[in-house]
Amino acid sequence: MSAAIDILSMILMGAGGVFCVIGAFGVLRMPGFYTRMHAASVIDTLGASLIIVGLVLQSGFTLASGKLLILWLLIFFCSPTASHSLANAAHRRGVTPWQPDQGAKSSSKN
Amino acid sequence: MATGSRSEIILEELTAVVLLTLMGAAAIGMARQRNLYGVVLLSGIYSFLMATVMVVLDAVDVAMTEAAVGAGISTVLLFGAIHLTGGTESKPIHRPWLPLLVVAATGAMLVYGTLGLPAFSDPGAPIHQHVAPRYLTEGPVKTGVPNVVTAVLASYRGFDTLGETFVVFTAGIGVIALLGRRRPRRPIDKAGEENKE
Amino acid sequence: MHRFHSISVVISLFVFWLVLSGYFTPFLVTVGLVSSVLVVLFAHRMSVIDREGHPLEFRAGVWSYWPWLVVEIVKSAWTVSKLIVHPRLPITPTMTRVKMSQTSAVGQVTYANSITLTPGTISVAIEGDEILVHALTQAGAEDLAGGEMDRRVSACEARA
Amino acid sequence: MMYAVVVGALLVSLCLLLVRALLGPTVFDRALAGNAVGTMAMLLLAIFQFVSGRPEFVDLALVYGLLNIVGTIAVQKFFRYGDLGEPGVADEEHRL
Repeated sequence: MSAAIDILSMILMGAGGVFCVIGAFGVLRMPGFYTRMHAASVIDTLGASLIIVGLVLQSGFTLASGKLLILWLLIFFCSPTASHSLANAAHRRGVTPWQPDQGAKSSSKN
Repeated sequence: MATGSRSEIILEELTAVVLLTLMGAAAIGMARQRNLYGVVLLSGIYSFLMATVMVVLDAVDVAMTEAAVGAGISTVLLFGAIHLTGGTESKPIHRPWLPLLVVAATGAMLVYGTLGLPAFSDPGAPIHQHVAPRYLTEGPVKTGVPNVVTAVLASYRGFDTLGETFVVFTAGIGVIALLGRRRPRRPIDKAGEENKE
Repeated sequence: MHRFHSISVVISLFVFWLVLSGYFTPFLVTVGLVSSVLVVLFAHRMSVIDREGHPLEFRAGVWSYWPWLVVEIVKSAWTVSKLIVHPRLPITPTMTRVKMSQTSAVGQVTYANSITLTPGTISVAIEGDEILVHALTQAGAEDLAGGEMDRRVSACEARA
Repeated sequence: MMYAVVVGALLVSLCLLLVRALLGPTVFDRALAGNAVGTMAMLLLAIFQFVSGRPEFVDLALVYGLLNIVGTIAVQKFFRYGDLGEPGVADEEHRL
């Protein structure tokens, strides 16, 4: 494996890790349930994808990269389904979206 | 892994320590939580952390079982159980000092027991000297199955596995016979239509 | 058409099996092929196999839609990340209704899933031919109301 | 060595997500955090297979992903169709 690919995959995986931390930080920081879901979708899409692409570059043209691609497809097809079902369930249960003007009340609840 | 380089071992040990700390935090959260739905979700998280610890310790098959049973099936089953009972745990009548004492004593005994075990991943431990080398060296050649676990389960202990499968199958049939009630079957696309709303 | 669909399910299962197993001895490959055929046969007997689980409708259109979607995801993920680390957290969450012009179930699912997959917008519920969308910012909601994603999904639905 | 950074980042995000799961306040927040923890576990597993030099075992991560979906869908099903005695916001406000 050439050094350039090594460095590129390192950069990609590092960026993926950074986006995962940002997403998790957002899940912690955001007020209200629906806004937290937006932060979690950063983890599911960009964070996971960058790390997987970095690992694919590491493994080169092998069976492992095929498996990683299937993993990526799984994330891309299933994570929106899971997010949508969670949001839908919350909507059905009457979880109201957070609004900026009720910020003081909401933050005291957390 | 014993063959890994020094930095890899440090990375693995550090990860295991962090994950175990998180598991402890999750367990305390579960004990303090009175809403049972929250408890089940936290126990799912606990199982995922546990499975990751198993992966770090190189026990991938145990990790898979933990993820499937702990995070997959038992979450679903516990939700079903709570659905039939109630969502909130009632306040305990008396202080939990006696159970705590029992648990602490059992835990101390188990920790004491581990002191007598051979060191972690010691290749000279008795368990690695008995039949394992034969399975590892001769298994693929004799049985023609590339996976050692499959070779042991399906070839060396084939009858044993057949009996086990039979028991599990019978148990499944029994559960279905006891619980499965025949409902009038709704047309599938109607239910799907309802799902989308 | 029915038979063609079954055969394509068998082929996809077998390819999946090959990628997962990684052994190419004749005996094991035969076992894999037989097991994928058996799975499809049993699935037919249990009538759990349908068009929805293995949609063949999207063949040509998908290849032009996916790269666009990936670029869109990267852009909006970057926007959402900037919002998250912004010290004042300048979010203006809104619930909006978005019209969708797709007719088939697969097209509608693709559109709703694309909305959810793009960080910053989540499809909360589908009501008739409208999707209830929760957007993190007003701008994101307006972007979606512009309807470019809707047009693209419909286009690749039409081409199939 | 280069994996250490990514593993560290994933561990930090695991900590943050666990805090959210412990804080709640609604069941849905916990379910969301649980789903994200599952994704993290999947990524950690994939990376650790590379750390220990056996990238063929990545398919275990697929099992994790599928289980994660099953768990989340189960949560959704019970909250939508079951009569669950208000596990929503009101019930949780006085907890933690």
